[in-house]
Amino acid sequence: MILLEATLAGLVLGGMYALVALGLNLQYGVARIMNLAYGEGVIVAAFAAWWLYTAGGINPIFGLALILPAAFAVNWLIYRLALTPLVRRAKLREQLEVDSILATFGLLFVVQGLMLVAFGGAYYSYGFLSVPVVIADVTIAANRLLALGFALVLGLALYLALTRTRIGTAVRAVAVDPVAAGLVAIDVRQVAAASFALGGALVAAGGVLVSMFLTFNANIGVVFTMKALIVVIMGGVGNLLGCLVAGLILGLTETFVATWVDPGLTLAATYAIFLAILLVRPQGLFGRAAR
Amino acid sequence: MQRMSGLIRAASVAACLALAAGTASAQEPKSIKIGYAISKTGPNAGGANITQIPNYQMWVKEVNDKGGLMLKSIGKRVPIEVIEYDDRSNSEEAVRAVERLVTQDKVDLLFPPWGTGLNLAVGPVFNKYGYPQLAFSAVTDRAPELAKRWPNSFWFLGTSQMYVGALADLLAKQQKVGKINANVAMISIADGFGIDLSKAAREALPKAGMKLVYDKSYPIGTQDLSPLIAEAQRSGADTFVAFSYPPDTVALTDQAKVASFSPKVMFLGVGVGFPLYPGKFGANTEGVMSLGGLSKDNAGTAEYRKKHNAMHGRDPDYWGSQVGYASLQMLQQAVERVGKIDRPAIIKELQTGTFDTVLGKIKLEGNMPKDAFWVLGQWQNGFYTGVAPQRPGVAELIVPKPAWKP
Amino acid sequence: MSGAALLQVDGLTRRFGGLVAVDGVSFAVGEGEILGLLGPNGSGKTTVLNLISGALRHDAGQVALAGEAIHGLPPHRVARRGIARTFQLVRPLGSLTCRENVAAALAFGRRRVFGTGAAAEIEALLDRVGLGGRGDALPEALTYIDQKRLELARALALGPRLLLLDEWLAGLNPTELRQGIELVAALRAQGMAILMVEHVMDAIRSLCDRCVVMNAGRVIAQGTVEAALADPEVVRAYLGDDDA
Amino acid sequence: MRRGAVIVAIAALALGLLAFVPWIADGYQLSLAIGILNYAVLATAWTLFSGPTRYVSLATVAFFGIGAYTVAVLGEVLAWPVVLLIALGTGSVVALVVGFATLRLSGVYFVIFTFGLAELIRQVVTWFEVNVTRTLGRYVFVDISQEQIYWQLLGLTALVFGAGYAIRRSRLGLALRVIGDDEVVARHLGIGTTAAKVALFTFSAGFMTLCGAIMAPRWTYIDPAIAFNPVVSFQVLIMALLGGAHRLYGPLLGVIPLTLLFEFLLARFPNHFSILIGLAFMAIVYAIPRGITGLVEQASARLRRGAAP
Repeated sequence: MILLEATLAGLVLGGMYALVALGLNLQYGVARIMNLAYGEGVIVAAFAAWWLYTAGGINPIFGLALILPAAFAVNWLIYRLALTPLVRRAKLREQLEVDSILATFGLLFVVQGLMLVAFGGAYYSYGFLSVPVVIADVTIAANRLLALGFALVLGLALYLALTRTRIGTAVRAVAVDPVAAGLVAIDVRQVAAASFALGGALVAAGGVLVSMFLTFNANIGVVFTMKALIVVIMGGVGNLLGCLVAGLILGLTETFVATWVDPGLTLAATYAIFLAILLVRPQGLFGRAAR
Repeated sequence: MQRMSGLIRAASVAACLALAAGTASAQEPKSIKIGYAISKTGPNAGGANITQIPNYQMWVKEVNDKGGLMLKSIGKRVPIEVIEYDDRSNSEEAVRAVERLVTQDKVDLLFPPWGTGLNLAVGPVFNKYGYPQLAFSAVTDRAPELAKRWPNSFWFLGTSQMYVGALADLLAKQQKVGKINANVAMISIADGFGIDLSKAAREALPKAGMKLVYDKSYPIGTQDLSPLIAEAQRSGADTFVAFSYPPDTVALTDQAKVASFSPKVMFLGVGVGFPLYPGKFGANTEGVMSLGGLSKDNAGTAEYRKKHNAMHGRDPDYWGSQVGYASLQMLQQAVERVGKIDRPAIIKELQTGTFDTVLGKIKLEGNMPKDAFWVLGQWQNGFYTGVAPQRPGVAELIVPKPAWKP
Repeated sequence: MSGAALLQVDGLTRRFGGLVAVDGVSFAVGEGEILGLLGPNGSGKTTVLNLISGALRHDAGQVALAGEAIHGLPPHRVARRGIARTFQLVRPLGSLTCRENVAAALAFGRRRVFGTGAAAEIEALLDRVGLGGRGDALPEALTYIDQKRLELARALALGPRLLLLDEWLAGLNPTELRQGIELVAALRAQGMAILMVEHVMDAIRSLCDRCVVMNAGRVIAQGTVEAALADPEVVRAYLGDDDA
Repeated sequence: MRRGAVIVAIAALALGLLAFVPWIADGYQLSLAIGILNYAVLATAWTLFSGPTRYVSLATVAFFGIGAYTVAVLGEVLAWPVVLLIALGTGSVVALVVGFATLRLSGVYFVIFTFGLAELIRQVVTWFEVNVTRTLGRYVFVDISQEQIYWQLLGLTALVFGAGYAIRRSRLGLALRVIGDDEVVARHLGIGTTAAKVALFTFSAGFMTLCGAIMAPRWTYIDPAIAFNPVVSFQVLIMALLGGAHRLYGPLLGVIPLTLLFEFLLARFPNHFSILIGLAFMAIVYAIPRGITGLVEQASARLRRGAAP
């Protein structure tokens, strides 16, 4: 019973981690942008959902329908306006990595600053779907379960889209080798921009879902950035399945340690697992061997 | 050297230009400069934005609306000019910003930063330059010792023993009359605040005849507290105590509700007194206990809340805010009694005088207020009422906490 | 071949997953000898070089340099024992000048010469491969053959007892090829032992004392160049055989 | 050789003059100078390792924090030099272990690993303090003045530059440049890449640890969130990269202007600091692609061309 309870709680938590990391996987794995402003995307979406819900009475699930396209558009613009010059300029992949770290670090501050001006530094929270759902005698909050569901659906849908469709194949080609992809008549820049924007839309989905149960303020974006980075790296860059698995592993680790060892060690344990996995598999769980 | 001092000069020139520093004529000050460095960004910003910054703004506006602080020495009111910096929730930045306020901006008075860590970080600077430090967002067990080490420092929120002692007394009373069993499940955030309080509780609760059956800490940034709630639920304790921070406080309430865990006594940490809490949980706040509290039917408190609402569009928090506002009122009265910006005299006045504040009359003992404000409170009928210490207007504790409503 | 061999390879084996890339390969290189390592693409020649130089771990077998076992050693230890190599695709150190490229090898190889004492030697090495006066140039400013020369100078700076050349003569035009062959011949004249993987037949015939022919990870023939190339199995390996 | 002597002489002179700053600076200026030196040491130490090897490390604050924490634990008990030595020892041992463990990682995997490492250390220290010593947040009342902190940092700055200068000219320095270019080639040139990287990582970490130890008495109160604040790692990284990590003096060119820019914006626009600093970062990335060092090199190349047409 306790085992089942901890497992379900872990899956739900892990689903949230995976959900939040999916977008980064596209942004970094395909578009090669190491986006340090990633977590701010989560928070912006959370604020948007909060605002729609409290001011307009719009249920966050419907809110998604407004927020996702908006996020896609905004991220597409960010890529075209702010990042394309860097991509064009970078001769080496390492150069782009350094440049994108610096530029998105700046972006992080800008977005955070705008949110501070708009919402101040105070905490925000609203309640939506905070009702118990009983699965095999275990009680779980419906909103958290919903996040897990979205993570699984989005993760698998994307996975299928990438492996089974023409466009997906193009995206994977760009992820593996942008130069070669260009040679076989794939418009690398369009694919990268679209991947970045789609990644941004996924982040927003994560933000909206997470806002239903987490208390947030303008300053906590970086928490999500780091969590997402760890999930992506642990699962293997560019691998959506790895992303899901890594997220779930982290979630399960956290609840198991909290239940049987010591809640004080949950984060230590997740970092330890992450480090251990990297030591055994330097390219992440499902990563390809280097270059 | 050349390069370095040049740079520093450049920086100071920039700073001067930037700040448009008021001309400092020795005889007739055009303004009284008050400076503060506070966390506008970073992890501390959430707390600073609720408890501290609104009170600074409110107090300054009120004083200036009246024409400023009355300085007897020159026989007129002098308006306040504010210089504010962002310390980015960083000790090093806070130290430097306060140094800057003192030595570059030559401020007349300083307001404290937010939180225990930063107040301690800037303590030596306040002390070195002899500025009164009225810390009202720091709970530290070393408060009495600090007040001795830095006589210019005042620790309004007191020590953790103060809070936990009051809680232990309340619980013991309920247990004696058979309303709750002796078991307590306690969780605490692994940060100075949670650890100090839980450490004090580990001593005080058994002394009061209570038994800790579950006692764990959890790290900052934990995003799922449901395992802790489940363990507390299984522990068979009638009392659940969490020394938590705002996001966790909200999450704990949410999780407890989802898990139908409705302990007879539910005590949560920072955040229960934040406006967002009743906003989110409505009637379900009934019976939840925490730190701080308000006096019911108190004109001063009611007026303070009204003013706060009018200016900021939301309620103040119910613990530090009033205390902070009271400390500012004390500072104001001390300055006006001294009649000029004579910091040693102002400090002396703060140490020995009696002041009229939103909390009532306050006289400090050992640079700390005694029984001047509500240490513990409980949501009762949509009002966060003070339940300890025993002072006029104290409300009877509601036990058991009513079950969660869907 | 008389006396103890300089390099002795015995039953060297390496698998990649299910594929046996090098399968029980044995041969020897004598002092002052040039041994050619031949075979069609994918026959495992470069893998053999990687195994000898320590870039890859072997699964079975032994490698000995002057009687001392060197298999299982990491590449830098193999290099310090006296085995230098070039790469199939040139790998100059792009942010270092030619002089620094050579200096690095001189500092960490068998010789361990560093600082002011190394200057004359570096110039001598650059001269020896025909890069005299180009010491300050960055590799990107060099022609392809010159980059190959630089790599050779770098290898020589290690003070090797055995040189592993991986298709060092590939991709050169006829003039360059002639210069290259002369350079290698000059090395042999100075007593350097060389194991070279090569496809250029002119070079093999004019340089190699003996050769080893590999196919599908195995040695299928060895001996003098003429004899080995005439071996029916070698012919079949190169020309293909429907019966095989 | 002669050029080297000139550089050393200029550096020594600058150092000698800088030692007088505490006598002429007021409290804030001294504070600012301390801030600059603090980041100068960290960013230069970071560059010692990350510059030549191109391993981007986010573990800076792990070592900085270890130094600070050593002072928090032992500062009131032992003599100051002993405390510094213990800090240095602890930091170096951790760096050695970490160095050997992380060698298989490359690129972004290393970046995030080092970040995770710093967070892990912070979590473990927190847990230990909470469950074993039952306190979180230590009070550092050590009798060390701001002037002394400044001088110690200045000394450390001199050391880190001296060490950097010496390493660049040493076999180790050459080895690292080779590794940074092509690790495979490096191995085949007889370079023990593991040993070289670990040695340098440890060396660089040693400076970061000492820096943390020296800074700790400034804050009176230290808890894991303060000592292991990840912002420090990021700020060091940004400053070093903007300055230019391929030169020893590069980080300094990032640290000084950025610290001053931070100061200016924080004071002038306390409510819009984030937006402006963010825009500034982005502008710098677009306008100065090769870091400030790149600008300096360009300018000096133009000068040289101009001088000898």
